[in-house]
Amino acid sequence: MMHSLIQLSIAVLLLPLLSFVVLIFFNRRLPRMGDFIGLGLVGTAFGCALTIFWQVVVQHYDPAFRLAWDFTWLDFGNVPGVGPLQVKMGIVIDNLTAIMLAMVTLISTLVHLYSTGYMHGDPKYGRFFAYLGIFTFSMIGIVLSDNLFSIYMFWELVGLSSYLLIGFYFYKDSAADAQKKAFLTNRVGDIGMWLGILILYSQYHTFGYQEIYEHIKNGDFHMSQAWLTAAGVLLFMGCVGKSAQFPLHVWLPDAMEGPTPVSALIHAATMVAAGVYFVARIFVLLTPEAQQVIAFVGAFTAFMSATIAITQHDIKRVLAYSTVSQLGYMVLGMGVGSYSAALFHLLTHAFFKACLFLGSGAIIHAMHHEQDMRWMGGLYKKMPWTFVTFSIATLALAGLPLTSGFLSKDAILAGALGFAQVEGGGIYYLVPALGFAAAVMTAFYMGRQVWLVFFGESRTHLKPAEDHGHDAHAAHASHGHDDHGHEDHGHHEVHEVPWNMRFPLVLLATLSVFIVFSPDPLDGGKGWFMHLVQTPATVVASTEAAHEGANLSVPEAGKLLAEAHTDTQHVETAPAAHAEAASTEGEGHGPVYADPRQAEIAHMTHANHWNAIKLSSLMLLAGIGMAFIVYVFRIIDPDKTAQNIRPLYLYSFNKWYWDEIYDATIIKGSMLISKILAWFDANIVDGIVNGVATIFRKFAFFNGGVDKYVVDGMVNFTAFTVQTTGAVLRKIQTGKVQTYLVMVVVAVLGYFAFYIAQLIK
Amino acid sequence: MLSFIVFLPIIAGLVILAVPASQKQIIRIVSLVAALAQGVLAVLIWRHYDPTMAGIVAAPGGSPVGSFQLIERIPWITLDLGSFGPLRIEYFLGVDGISITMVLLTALISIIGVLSSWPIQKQVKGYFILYNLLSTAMMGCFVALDFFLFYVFWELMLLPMYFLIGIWGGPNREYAAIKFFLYTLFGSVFMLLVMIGLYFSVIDPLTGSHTFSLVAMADQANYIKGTILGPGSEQWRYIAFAVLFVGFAIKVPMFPFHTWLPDAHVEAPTPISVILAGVLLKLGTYGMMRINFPLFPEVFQAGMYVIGVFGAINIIYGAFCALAQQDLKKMVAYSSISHMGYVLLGLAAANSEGMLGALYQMFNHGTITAMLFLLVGVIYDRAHSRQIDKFGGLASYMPVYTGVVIVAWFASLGLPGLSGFISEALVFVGSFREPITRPIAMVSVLGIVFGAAYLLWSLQRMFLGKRKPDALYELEVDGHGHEHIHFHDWKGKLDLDARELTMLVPLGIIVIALGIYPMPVMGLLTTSINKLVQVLAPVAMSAVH
Amino acid sequence: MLTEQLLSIGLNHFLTISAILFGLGMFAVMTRKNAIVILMGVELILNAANINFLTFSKYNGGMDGVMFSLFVIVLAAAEAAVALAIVINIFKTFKTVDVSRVDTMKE
Amino acid sequence: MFEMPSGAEIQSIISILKGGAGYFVPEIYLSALFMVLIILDLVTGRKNGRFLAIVTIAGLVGSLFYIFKQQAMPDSEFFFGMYALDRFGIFFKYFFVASGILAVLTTWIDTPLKKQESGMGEYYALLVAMVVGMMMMASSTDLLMMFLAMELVSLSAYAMTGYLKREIRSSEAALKYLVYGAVSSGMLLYGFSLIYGMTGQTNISKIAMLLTMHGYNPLVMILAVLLIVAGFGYKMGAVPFHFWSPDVYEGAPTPVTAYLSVGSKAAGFAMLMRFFYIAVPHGMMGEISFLQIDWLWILMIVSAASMIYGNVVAIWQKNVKRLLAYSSIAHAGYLLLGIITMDQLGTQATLVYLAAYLLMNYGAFYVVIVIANHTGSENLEDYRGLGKRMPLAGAALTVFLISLVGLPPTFGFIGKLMIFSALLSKGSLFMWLALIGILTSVISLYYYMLIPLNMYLRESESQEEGVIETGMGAKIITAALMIATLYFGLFFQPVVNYAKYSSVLFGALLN
Repeated sequence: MMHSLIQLSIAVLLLPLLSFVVLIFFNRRLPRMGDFIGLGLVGTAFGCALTIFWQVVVQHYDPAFRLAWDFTWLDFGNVPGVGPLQVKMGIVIDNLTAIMLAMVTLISTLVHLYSTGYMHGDPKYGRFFAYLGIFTFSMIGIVLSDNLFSIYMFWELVGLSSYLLIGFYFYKDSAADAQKKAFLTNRVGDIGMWLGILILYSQYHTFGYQEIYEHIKNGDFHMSQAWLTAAGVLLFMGCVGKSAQFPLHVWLPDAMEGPTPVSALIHAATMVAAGVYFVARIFVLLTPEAQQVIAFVGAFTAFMSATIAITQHDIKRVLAYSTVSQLGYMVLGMGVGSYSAALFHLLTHAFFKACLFLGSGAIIHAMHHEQDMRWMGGLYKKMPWTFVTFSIATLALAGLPLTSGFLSKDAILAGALGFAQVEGGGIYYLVPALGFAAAVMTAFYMGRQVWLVFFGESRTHLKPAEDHGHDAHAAHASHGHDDHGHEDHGHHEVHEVPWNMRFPLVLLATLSVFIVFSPDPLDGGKGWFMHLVQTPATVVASTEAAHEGANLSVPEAGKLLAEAHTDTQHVETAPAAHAEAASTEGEGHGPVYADPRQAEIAHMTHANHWNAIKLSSLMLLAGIGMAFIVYVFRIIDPDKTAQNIRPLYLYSFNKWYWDEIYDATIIKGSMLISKILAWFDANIVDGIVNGVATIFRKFAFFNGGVDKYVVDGMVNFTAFTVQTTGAVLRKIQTGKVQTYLVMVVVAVLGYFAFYIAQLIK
Repeated sequence: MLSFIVFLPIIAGLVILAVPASQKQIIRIVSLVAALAQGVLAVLIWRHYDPTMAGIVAAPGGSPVGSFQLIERIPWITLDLGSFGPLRIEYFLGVDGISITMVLLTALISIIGVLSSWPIQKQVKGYFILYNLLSTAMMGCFVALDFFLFYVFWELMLLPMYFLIGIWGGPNREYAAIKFFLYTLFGSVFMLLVMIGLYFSVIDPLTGSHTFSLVAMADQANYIKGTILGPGSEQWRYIAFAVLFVGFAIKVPMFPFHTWLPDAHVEAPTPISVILAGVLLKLGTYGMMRINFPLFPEVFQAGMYVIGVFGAINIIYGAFCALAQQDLKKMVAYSSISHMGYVLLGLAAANSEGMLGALYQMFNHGTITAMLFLLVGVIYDRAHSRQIDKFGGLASYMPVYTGVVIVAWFASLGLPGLSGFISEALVFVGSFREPITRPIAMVSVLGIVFGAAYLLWSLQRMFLGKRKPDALYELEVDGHGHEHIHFHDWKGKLDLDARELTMLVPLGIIVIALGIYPMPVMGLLTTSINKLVQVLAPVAMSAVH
Repeated sequence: MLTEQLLSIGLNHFLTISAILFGLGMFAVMTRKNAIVILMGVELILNAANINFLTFSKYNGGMDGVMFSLFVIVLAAAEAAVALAIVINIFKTFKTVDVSRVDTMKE
Repeated sequence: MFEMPSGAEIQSIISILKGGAGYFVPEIYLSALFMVLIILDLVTGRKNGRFLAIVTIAGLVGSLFYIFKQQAMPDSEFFFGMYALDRFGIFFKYFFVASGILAVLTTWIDTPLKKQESGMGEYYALLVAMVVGMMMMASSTDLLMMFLAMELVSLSAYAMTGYLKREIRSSEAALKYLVYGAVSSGMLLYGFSLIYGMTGQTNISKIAMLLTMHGYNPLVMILAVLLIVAGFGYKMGAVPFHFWSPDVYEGAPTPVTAYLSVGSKAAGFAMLMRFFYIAVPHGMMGEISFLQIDWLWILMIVSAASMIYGNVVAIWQKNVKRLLAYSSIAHAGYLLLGIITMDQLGTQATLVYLAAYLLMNYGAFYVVIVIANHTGSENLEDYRGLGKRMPLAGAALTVFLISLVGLPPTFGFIGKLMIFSALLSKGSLFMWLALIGILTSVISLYYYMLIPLNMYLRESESQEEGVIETGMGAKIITAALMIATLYFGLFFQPVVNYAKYSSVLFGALLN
């Protein structure tokens, strides 16, 4: 008998799918194109999720809570060399799952609700909700899966749904490009992930996390440690794709082609979160080397995208790059080993980023699909609700104390500092450094955005009438799908959005306040989240042990590990004590790590807590101050500055030219290769392989021009011989009987002579 | 029972022979009935089939009974070869896990084929006679357990195919047809030599005479020492394996023997493309699994790596070529090459996951590619062109068609939840598990991306975006601002009509269902595949058990 | 003197002569244009063979060779008859007996 | 110098002849038929073609009865060892009578011959004479007998080739055939004379005995063998002695072409086998060296050359008859493969192949005649679109061609199967020949398929559609041949086993 929670979770999983199936087939036949079905089903799913949340988080309130269920999906029978072999599919519920479920379904529900307003009147209104359904379904699948295989499946399904949603306005070429780009970029990441999975499977003949981790713990990994690192990094590649980390971040900003609610869903709850969530799932098998890679990737992404965000005009693009940057934080957090902090940020970010996107959606909606911040301004009186909620979310994103964002971001940065110290400083300080730099810029560009959008005078009239700038396609969108579209830009009453779009904003804004997560506005560690989601003990051999142990036989490695363990006990007493102290004040649930490195990082993280707070607040002030200086007091004129540092400006404005680079290298490259190969195929292979090609050439005797496929100019020995032999031998038959006789005599004498030669030898 | 399923179409063909050529409808219906009956039989066979019996090789004691099922074994010809003693050729049918899948597939595809042949108007009588002949030959190949019988069916396929492409094909059909014919014959004549060599080398313990029985041949104990392919003449066994492999590889088709395929597909009429891609290509890999590998296991062991490499080449190379194609059908043809590469790769892995993946991929590729070609046919019927760049924006005007296309396309690029994914995944799992093929697998994974690339790109160019200026359909806006399109001389329904849906929907359902829960088909295979793996890797087995 | 010389004539002389005849026959057949001459060449060949037969039967006894040559002579006559008929027909149709001009069918 | 034989000796000779005659019935019977035909031709009037044809068929069918009776008789040599009665010979007797009958049937429908104003009397007489000659070629065991039989065949063949006197191509063919044939037989004769010189014997088994006992001068031997091969090669139409055949096949009346391409070719093979298997010494298999059985090497080269040349050149042909002529050269090559293996399996294979060849080649020619009667042409282009207009003929021709290629399920495939089995049974010894064989057969597919290609894949320019009525008899015969080709392709057991039974003689002798 299944546990009731499992049944609930299955319900949560299947309800959105149901909504998809119903809507995709029947949306035209249903009243209101069946949006209520989508909303209702997903809402119900949210209800179930909430129940799970309640039972798991509130009632049990136990870090170690875990509930699993699975069934045999594939049965390979008695496989030679392995024995009975099955592929199991299943569900695992622990605190993280419960929280994620609640978060995903909540945001999804809100987005549904919001869309009823935003997408109103779109011809494909019903299909939109269907897509939202499958999107939610796949995300929930990822959250619930208990094995790599099913995660991979849902992973790809997320790719599909993003493909469908991003390309929702597929009649726009830009949208069609964006959807293709998103899918392919993700595929690239998936390759890595898939290879990682294959490495693990090839060792243990199973996909389940728990089994694999058990095996690794027992040290029966029969390839070198390097392979394990590789596995970690490769799996992380999946995250790189989905969470839009460098170098695969390029798809996310383009994904803005989708309708704004979709952006909210993608950026907050579903797609990008999946990457980080997955890293969390595989966290325990990441070797230190792998973690360092991750940390650096995260840090760099955070920094780079922040720089880009500064100069963008499109309100959604700014948010998009901020998302990338925030994801960078999370990944960084995973990399530096502050697992729970990263997930914490994932959660908090989900709420305020959703709020931001929906808010921007509201603005765009109100502005009649004007997305360019340069033509906005002075909206705070017209749209008070939006203004308030948007600002709260902004502050949370910037990481102002008293907001949820502060708690999580601060925790990550603390982790970064700790990591840097443990790894022995030097280059490793780059990680926190980049992190803090990003923090400054975040504050700055968010300040800039809020100011440009809400304050000052309305600049709609400034917009050149025939402006079709880099984001004008949004305007085209309205042609397609917006019946109260824009006869003329902007000279039109801007008013607050209806309640079904306002309500989500309010709710999300309230969820961005610190109290929701932690009683202490300065320390997330005291919150329920950090308590429930604790960094799991890694299963890979610790660094020192690993480095020698890598090329040793398994038992010896195990022994070394043991030694390493023991000596940490007496050498590392001091930090251990610290850790105790720190954890006692953190309600005494600090886990004790088998791995010295991990323990040390945890300890240093705690040690750096306050430094982080100080630094980040400093950065925050710096950023916001800068924003004020530039936009409010106008001490510095942004445009002039842009002129002064034009190269930098352009570099940032053009997103570091990544798209151009990829286009020039990878895309052009593969197209070229394909062209070459195709030519090769049509000309060379066909010719060489097809030895009797020139028979077809003769064939052209009987019907003209067949042999245009039998390509000229190729050197084709077989064909050549056949051709010539044919031609020559044919001539022998002269039609004169006497020449025939000559031939015969020649033949006879020829052989005779040949024979005599043999004889003489 | 097997005899029925094999010869039903021929009977139908004879009936058609009696029908006057003017009665087109009757002719079509007769063939349809035959195909449906075949389908029913196939389902019955499926029901009777006991998945716990392995097959592949004879049961202990040399008798196929107890290992193969639905056996029909009648002495056919007994020759006195003088000093070489008697030679027995048998009418010997039977199924095991490998064949039953293919039987199901063949039955399914031939029904689809008949349906999609409905619009054909030219020489309907001749067409359906040849069609039925073809479908008998295909079915026969899959159930024959006597090499001679197999060879007869194998060659019997060529002629109908030649005419079906050559008479009902496209503008360049003569070339494509003869090319197909020559290529395949080139492969099979070598097979003839090997076949002869084999019967000289094998004696059936049951009858004590030389035999063509594949079951006897699959047992290395039956080979006579000192004969040309018996133990002791390794080099000839290697050569025999090689030529046999080439013979089958041409059918697969494996790089560099694949060049007949694009031509054949482009010229062939839609139903024939469906048959060709759906069933005929599978014959190549089926032949490998049934004949090539079990008869020469040690050679196979030696050759695994090479086969894998060729598989990888097929995958990548096919994908790249597909990326460059302008003709949609040609693109699909190359995608077939790419996908059959997965099969080769899986076979090369020679472990259960890989082989399962390979066989399952054969089945799925059959259904998926059938869909692809049907869909290509749909657009070709309407626009009389398959130029990818000559459309654009179709999604807005043919939503149902686009929907089905999306399902098929994504199935083909291996999207989870659709059957193609599982087989490809298994192939990778298997090939990655074997240290030998691991590097190959790592390279081939690129195929996933490029596969997605060419499919999505074509999808975008044809269906998304706006109507291309030089598109092959006219766009007009009526009073209410609604847009309508029409193809210049297409009278029928713009979107998919009932007949097309009846062909496509079942396939789609199968693709999705098997993608979600593959066991219905997978369950038939596992025992046989595990047995096959055992047969192929005697050394490893002894190590384990 | 003449008699000795005659007596000293041996097997090889005959064989040589027949060989020469054979060669001449072949030569005629291969080079002469006129059909009749070619037929004569054929006769030469046959008779070369005849000489062989007779010589051999003379030198290692047995009548087989003689019989053989008799049959060949008869047969040559028959062949000549058929041949002439055909040549005449050729002359009717081609208005020539030049074999090298009779080559409508080739390659 | 030779003294007359005494009365007693003469008595004994006569009694021997009488005794021998008992074994000679079919030949005698057919010779009688030959004369009957001539007389009938004289007594009956001009338009007696049909009547004579019926008589001929009746007579030939009748002869089958006597041949059948011979099967009961023990193997024996008679007429002073000039002639043998054995299973091998009997097989060929059946074969030649069958081909004779088919020849008559093909003649029956052939329009040009029907139009021939100078009646058909001699034609059928010659046809029967040829049957007799071929029978004797197959069974004679003495150089003299062989030569006479061969000449008998040749002379009648010359006449038949030139039978259409008004036809330019016909008479040209006759001339070429004549000259070429005469010279070849001259060479053959010269070779015989050399053999005779070395042994003093004309009976092939005695020759073999003497050669093996006393050895021989290899130089003379090879020369003799070469000349003889030239003679036989001309009959078999094998490269490089084939030159006559394309022109003659194209020029001769089509029935005659068919008859020559099957009958006299087979006779050539029969004689070749008998002569080389028995007369010429050969060592055991495996140790082929240049000094030993050289003729085997000669044959290998000849066969390889025939397969390649015939198939490659056939690609170019535009005239169907000529195309079939070249293909028949190629088939001579395949047939030789069976002989080269020098064992009973090889012989068996050759016989099976010949049987298949009889059916499919006659079938092909028959359909060609049927078509030519209605289109008046044998050019490939004129076959366009015929598939629709003569469904049966088209289908049948396709079957025959497929059979000639050697694809299942046709008789031709069985022939190939047996031949290659014979080759491979020698292990890897003849692998290279086998490879040439299969590769050339792939090439052959190409040009054979040109005919169906034109018949089905192309539309004729001339717009007249409508099915062409070919007449009941023609339909029946076509269908019968087609069905036979297919039937024996699937149930070939009797043929193969009978071939085994007939080749047992050499089985004993070779293994």
